[in-house]
Amino acid sequence: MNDPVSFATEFHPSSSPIFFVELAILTLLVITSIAMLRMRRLFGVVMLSGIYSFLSAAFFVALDAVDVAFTEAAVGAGISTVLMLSAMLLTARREKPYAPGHAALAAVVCVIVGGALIYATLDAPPYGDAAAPANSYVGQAYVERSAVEISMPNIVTTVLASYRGFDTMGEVAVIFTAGLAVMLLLGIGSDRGGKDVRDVPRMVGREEDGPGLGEKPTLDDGGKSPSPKGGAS
Amino acid sequence: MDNVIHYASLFLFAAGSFFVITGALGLLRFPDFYTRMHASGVTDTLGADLILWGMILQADGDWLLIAKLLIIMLFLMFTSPVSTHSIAHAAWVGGLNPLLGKELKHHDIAPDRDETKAPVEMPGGEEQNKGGAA
Amino acid sequence: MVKFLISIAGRFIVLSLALMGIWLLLSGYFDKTTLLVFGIFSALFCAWLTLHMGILDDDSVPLSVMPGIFFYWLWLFIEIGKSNFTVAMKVWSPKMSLSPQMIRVKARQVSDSGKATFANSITLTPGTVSVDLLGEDILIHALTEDLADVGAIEDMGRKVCRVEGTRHEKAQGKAEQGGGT
Amino acid sequence: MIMFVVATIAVIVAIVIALARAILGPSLYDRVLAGNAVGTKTILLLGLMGFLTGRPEFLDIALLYALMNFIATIAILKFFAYRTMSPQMRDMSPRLGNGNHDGGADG
Repeated sequence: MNDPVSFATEFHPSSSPIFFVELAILTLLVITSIAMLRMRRLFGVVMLSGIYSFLSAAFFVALDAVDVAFTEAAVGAGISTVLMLSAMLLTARREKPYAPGHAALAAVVCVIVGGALIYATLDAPPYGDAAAPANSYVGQAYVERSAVEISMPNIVTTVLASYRGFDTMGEVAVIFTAGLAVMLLLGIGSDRGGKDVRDVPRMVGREEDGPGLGEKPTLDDGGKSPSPKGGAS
Repeated sequence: MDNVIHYASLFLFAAGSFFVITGALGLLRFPDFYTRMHASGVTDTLGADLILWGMILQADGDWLLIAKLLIIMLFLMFTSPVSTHSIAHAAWVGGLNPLLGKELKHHDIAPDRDETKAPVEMPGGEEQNKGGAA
Repeated sequence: MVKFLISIAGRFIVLSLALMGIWLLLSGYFDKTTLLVFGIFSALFCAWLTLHMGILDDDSVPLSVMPGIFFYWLWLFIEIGKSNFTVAMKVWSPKMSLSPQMIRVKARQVSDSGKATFANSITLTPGTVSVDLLGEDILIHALTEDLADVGAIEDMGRKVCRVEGTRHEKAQGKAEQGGGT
Repeated sequence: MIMFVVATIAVIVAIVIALARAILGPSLYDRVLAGNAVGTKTILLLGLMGFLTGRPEFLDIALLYALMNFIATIAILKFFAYRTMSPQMRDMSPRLGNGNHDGGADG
């Protein structure tokens, strides 16, 4: 932190255009998340969270973390949108009104955790510091030796697939199992699964907490729904 | 020659920026979903293409880069109409009625669905009163 | 030569080569033997999968429309530019004199990919979006009355038919029959 | 450099406007449209950012974005058109929704 050469300013002078891009994206992220918080319609929230992951992946690219951005784009914008929509098929389309007491508690928890995280970043080495632990010990060895030892041009690939090969294999096995389990639970690709999904929610009829597919066909619910979001706005 | 390329890409970037902003503004200004769809098409086609062409001119003959930009352009060319069509189609079969004619009147022409079957919530409306709050 | 190219084996070879080319372009490594072998393997594997799934037909590897479609795209680019100006003017004009229309146009293309090309071309030109395709009818939402020009859209349809016509001769006749409407 | 800056500003402004449309709604389809538009503009933004930082090799990720944007949009609309992610539920046609979905003259 007290390094005389501040790498952060060297890499990211605040006059550089990319700095303003980062600032703009961060502002948009804040706006999006506030909008997500205020929205009661779950579909809108899913849509906004898709937008949120697109923007945050762009932010990762601005921070030179391209591999993280790849993951965020594929998982955040692609898969998780689909998964959340699938989940919405089974549950309600609208958020339940929350009790104010819980909100206060949640706010306290958020403030404490957020404060702790911000406090933790104070100890982190400045952005792009060559003397930071991440860049000096094992990391440096990977950078120096992977080209010779593995002869693959991409260092991330060599670390994941070779140096940490067993680790990765375990991860892949876990994720594969989880994916299989999700497919079994959702019944994707089976005839029965689809029918079950439709039949169960039909038993329930209430509008706010009833599952989406089981909602009563109230015709004039359109513009003037007396739903929880009225109270929130 | 370098100058020509420079000014050409400057022009392409300016024009592309103009069309991107135009598309976004149309998305905000136009009165209903179906008309907004057209505005979004302006960004997807001309705006994106002009900016991508500008980038190609700026790529300094790095042909791998040019190839990637061309692939992105081609991909947008193929996917954007498909996404636009499927949004429009979903809205149409979901019963969202367009505003038609000079007076922008509602026309109840969207296909009827069997209302007794599989009731779901309204695809449209609902958050009419939400606009002011957000 | 042409006959071979539109046979299954020809499609398989062309698809593998195309996939390999895309692999090379996106990776940008030409001298790493290991990577090249993996690339060739994955290209061949994907081509085999296509064959195995039974979708290695003329819709997925549309070789028969190949020369013509590029000229069509060139023409389409110009059309897109023109109609973009119309829509952009509508956006910036303070009064926004819109008069949206829903119109129906006949899609006389024979193949599914031909119909899709036509419908996508309609959507790509701003101001018109294909909303629904029922049998041979394409339902189009147009932004203004000027843009809802059935004649111009059917002209586009005839162009698609012509591109497609290299393999479906009867598309020509069909297109000319309905040309007057 | 200046042209990249101009184009980047334009794209960011466009994202802001599209985000406003996504928040305002009013119908679900407007949100999907806005989300799709934000996706397209993010692709452009990524390309521009690559040129701004002088490392345009990162265009790969813009390519991936184009793919993801398309897939996400199609998945969402499949959800609306058929109310399901699996084709077996296709016969459950959704009820005609018919609220007041015009957004007013200037949204």
